[in-house]
Amino acid sequence: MALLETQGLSISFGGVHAVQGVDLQVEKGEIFTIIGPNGAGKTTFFNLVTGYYKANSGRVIFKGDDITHLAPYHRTKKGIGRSFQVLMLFRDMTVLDNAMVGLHCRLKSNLAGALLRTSATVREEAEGREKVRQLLHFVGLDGKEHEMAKNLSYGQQKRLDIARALATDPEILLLDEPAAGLNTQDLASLTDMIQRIRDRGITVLLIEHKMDLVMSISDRIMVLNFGKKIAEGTPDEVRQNEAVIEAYLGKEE
Amino acid sequence: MLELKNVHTFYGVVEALRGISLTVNEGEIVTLIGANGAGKTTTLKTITSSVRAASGEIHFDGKRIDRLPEDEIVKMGISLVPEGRRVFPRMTVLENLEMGAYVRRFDRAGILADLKKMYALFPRLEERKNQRAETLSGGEQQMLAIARALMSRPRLLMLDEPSMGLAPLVVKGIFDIIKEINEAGTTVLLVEQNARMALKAANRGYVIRTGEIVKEGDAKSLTEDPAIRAAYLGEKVYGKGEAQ
Amino acid sequence: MKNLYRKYRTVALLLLAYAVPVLTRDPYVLHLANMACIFAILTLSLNILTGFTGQFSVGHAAFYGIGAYTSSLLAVKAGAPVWLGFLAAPVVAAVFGILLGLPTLRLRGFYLGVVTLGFGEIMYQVFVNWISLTNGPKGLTGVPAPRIGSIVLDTYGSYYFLSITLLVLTIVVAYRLLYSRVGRALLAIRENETAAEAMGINSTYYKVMAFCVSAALAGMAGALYAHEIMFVSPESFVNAESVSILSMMVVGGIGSIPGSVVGAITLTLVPEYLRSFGDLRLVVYGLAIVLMVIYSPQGIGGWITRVDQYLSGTAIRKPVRGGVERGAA
Amino acid sequence: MFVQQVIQGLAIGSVYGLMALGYALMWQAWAVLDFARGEAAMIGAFSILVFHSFFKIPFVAAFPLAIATSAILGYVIQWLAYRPLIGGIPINRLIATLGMGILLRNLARVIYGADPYPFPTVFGDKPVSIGNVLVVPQNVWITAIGFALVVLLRLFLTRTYTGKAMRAAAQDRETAALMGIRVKQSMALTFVLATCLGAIAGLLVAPVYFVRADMGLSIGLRGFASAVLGGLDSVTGAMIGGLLLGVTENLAAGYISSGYQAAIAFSIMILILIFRPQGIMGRRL
Repeated sequence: MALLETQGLSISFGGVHAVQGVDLQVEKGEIFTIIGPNGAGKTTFFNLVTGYYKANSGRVIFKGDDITHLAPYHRTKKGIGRSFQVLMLFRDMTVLDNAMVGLHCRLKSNLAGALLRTSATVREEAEGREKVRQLLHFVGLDGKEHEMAKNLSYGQQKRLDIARALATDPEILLLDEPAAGLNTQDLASLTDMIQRIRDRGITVLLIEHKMDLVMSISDRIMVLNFGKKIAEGTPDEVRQNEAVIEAYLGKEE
Repeated sequence: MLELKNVHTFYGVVEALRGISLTVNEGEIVTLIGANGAGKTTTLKTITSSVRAASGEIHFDGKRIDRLPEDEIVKMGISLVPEGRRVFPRMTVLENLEMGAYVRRFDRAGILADLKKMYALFPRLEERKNQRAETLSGGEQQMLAIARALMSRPRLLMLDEPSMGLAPLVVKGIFDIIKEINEAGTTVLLVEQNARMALKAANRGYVIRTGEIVKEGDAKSLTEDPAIRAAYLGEKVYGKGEAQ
Repeated sequence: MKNLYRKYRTVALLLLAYAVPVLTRDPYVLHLANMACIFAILTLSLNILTGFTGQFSVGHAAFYGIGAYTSSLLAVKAGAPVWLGFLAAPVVAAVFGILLGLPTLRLRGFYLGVVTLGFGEIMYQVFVNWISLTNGPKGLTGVPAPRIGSIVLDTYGSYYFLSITLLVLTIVVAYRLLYSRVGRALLAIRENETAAEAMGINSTYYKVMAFCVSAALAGMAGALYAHEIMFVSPESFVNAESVSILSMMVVGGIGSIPGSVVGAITLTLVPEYLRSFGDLRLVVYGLAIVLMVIYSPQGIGGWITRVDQYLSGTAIRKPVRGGVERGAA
Repeated sequence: MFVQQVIQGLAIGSVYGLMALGYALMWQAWAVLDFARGEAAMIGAFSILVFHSFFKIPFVAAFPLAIATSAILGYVIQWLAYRPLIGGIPINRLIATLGMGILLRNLARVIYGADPYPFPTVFGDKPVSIGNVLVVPQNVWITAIGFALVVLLRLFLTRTYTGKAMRAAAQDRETAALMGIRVKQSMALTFVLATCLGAIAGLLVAPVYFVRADMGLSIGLRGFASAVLGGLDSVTGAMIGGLLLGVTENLAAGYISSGYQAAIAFSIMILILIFRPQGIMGRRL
């Protein structure tokens, strides 16, 4: 059984078919990448999987459960984590708190616990902070815990975005163009980080434009164009696919 | 005609441009290619003064323009077709075109003549001139955005990713129009992610990566450059960990 | 020195706050001190909703009024003990808070603001027109003073101890809320609701909760007010009063707890002492607000944070700052 | 009775509509909910009071003078308090408008005092019976002027380059600048226009109600409610929202209770918003 599956997923905006009948199966433990020209529907597809858009038709199945109609926060609880193409950090909160928010759905303390400062709450907070510190270390943000998110460099903000998503303890992590705007050095560490994330047992679903990155780390690739899947396969298969060359990679005449 | 000398631009803490220098000569089609987030759009925005350069100089027709307000730049004859088309959604096609001619709004006769020209170039726009722009298809919106930019009678037309989100056939149509416009005497600076299409249309090209120009040359030599073929044309066989 | 400051700043402030009735016996000043406490509670309650959670409320005086009327009516018409009123006021206000919070399911930003504005206006009209219950514009007289054992808190000085205690309680609630899982969720919603949802936060739930907590505190302030003045009338709960609370929050600093308190005290006291200037003082007041957002958008809270950082020689653990989500515009 | 209530409602409703137009313009161009909008009506009403009642200038001449005064004040206000906040976070703009409202209201109180001033009727307040319906001429005038202004505004926004540039700048500031439109100027002009509309609303109601320093509060609140009701992004919607609120208020006062007039109107508004969050003529976001 595939970890994440979509069946005939479709959505249109004002007559434009942004995503059209996309079938996808992501297996546990792989790095699966979606490529395609700008505007091909990749981010829209992500938003369908994470619940930000409601599909016109089709289903999203995660761990065998139909989650097509679940709210985004509910999907996160079930184990779908995501990063954003345009950074959506909590800019006026500290790095530590950004990551702590990621931990939200794995903690239990409620309003009463917070106001009364029960020992359970205090313990949970301490454990949570420890866990988050480890994650910040994992993405290489040690020593930045008390910085405001907005004061980080762009590359660091991107890493915090990933750390925050990891804090939700996902089984599958959706990364939307994590490499965009990164310099060479950050790019190298990102490539490494994605592989280390997979090594933690987390499945990775990636949208990316940087072809060298995509080709080097993906197990499988799906190519979208005009909201439709035009190809799927290993990097080598995709690279030689006529339709892909025509639509995306470009063809020599 | 247009010259950027060591231009640096910041977005907050991010240094988006790290010393860009490039030239566009009269009558050319020059393309600026690069990946997402490399600084292509910022370069254009810096030229139009939407974003101020932190340092460096920009000259147009020998005049320094990097301290001019945006409307002066348009009046000097530089026009930008923004990324994502950005037509005014709740204005009609005709009104969009009129906005393109805003800086010469008192030249009624000239505008009427230009409208005729645009309708000749893009017959679809005439059919839909009284429709709201948001009801147009993506390709039609791109045509409208180009026509709108031409309405200011620019001598330099800059286009930011005109192929974005459009079907290959439509893209081909757009590129044919760009060549046509160029042959009619307008200089073109074309920013593209679709490197192959762009290099095919252009005379010369620049490759931008993380805010720096990493390569320049005539279109043919760039097309044949193995590193570019690997990075932007997706041809080389990639080994693991070869990410640059 | 710095260690000394860090260790004793809270204690010193508390001592000073409780010493006010010892330092002065002027009933007018003590009445103002009570009012300052009441407005500080109101400002904090609004800050929890707007400053922490990013939800507009332009009708906060309605909760204040609901609290005041609940507790007064219980005492005057039902003859219930005063303390029951103090308990019922926040509960009733909280129920209205939840009701008003529910539209956040569908409404954002200013559209929500309109609903709160309309709510404020509706409640005012209810206070004015439900004469059989509220006595209408003439107001309810004879609201009794609370008593503790045999001590009746019927002087401004003795009542002040109740006011300051409830204010301290509110401050503790605000801090504990803020530095908790719940508080982080609220801040995350303010900063970016889309991203908050991606972190598994049920934003509707937390927004309604913020409305509930905020309304409850405002309701409590209402009860505190009613038993201090011993009289309630609709004029104390007009929309202009909501605007004053909003102004106190802004001058104090949106999202800042000490700022809320100082902002409320400042804007309660300063206009009083400028009474001789007549309406001109309110012109200055308006101008001050405009200048504040243009030149010092972080408000007094921003200054306090800086002074505190300087005195204690630390970076503040978690300055809470910023505004309502961008989408609100 | 019903027809009369409706006619009266249409008159006050078109005043609300004019206020609502101001809110809609400000919303579109400045992305702000302008709490000082009602003060434009106050400025208009006091201007006409000064020119007409104090300086004894005939109404026809005092009318344009009052509008010109309001326009100038509007420009100064936006330059002082609004323009510095264009790039900032929205709540700061909102607060600035709150502060400006307090400032203007109390400035008027300092200058004119808190007492209401009567204003002579200009359009005639003796009811004329048409068939079996009694019609007050000034209500007809107010409605007619309200409608005429909406038509004029629409023409301005759709037929002139300046108007179209204002719409373009409101829809997409960045791209408008690419067209060579001076966006800040265009925004200032929108502000002035909104202020003039508010001022006209104020001087239209001056003969009906008293002129007082805090008149902006209630008229502003209702104008705002109308704008939201109609949909903040539609000129026609704003007017329809105003008329709807005016008529509802009058019917509620006539048939249910005059005391709950506003409460009923606002309840309806809240209900409409909950079921149609984008307003009657508004578009889904």
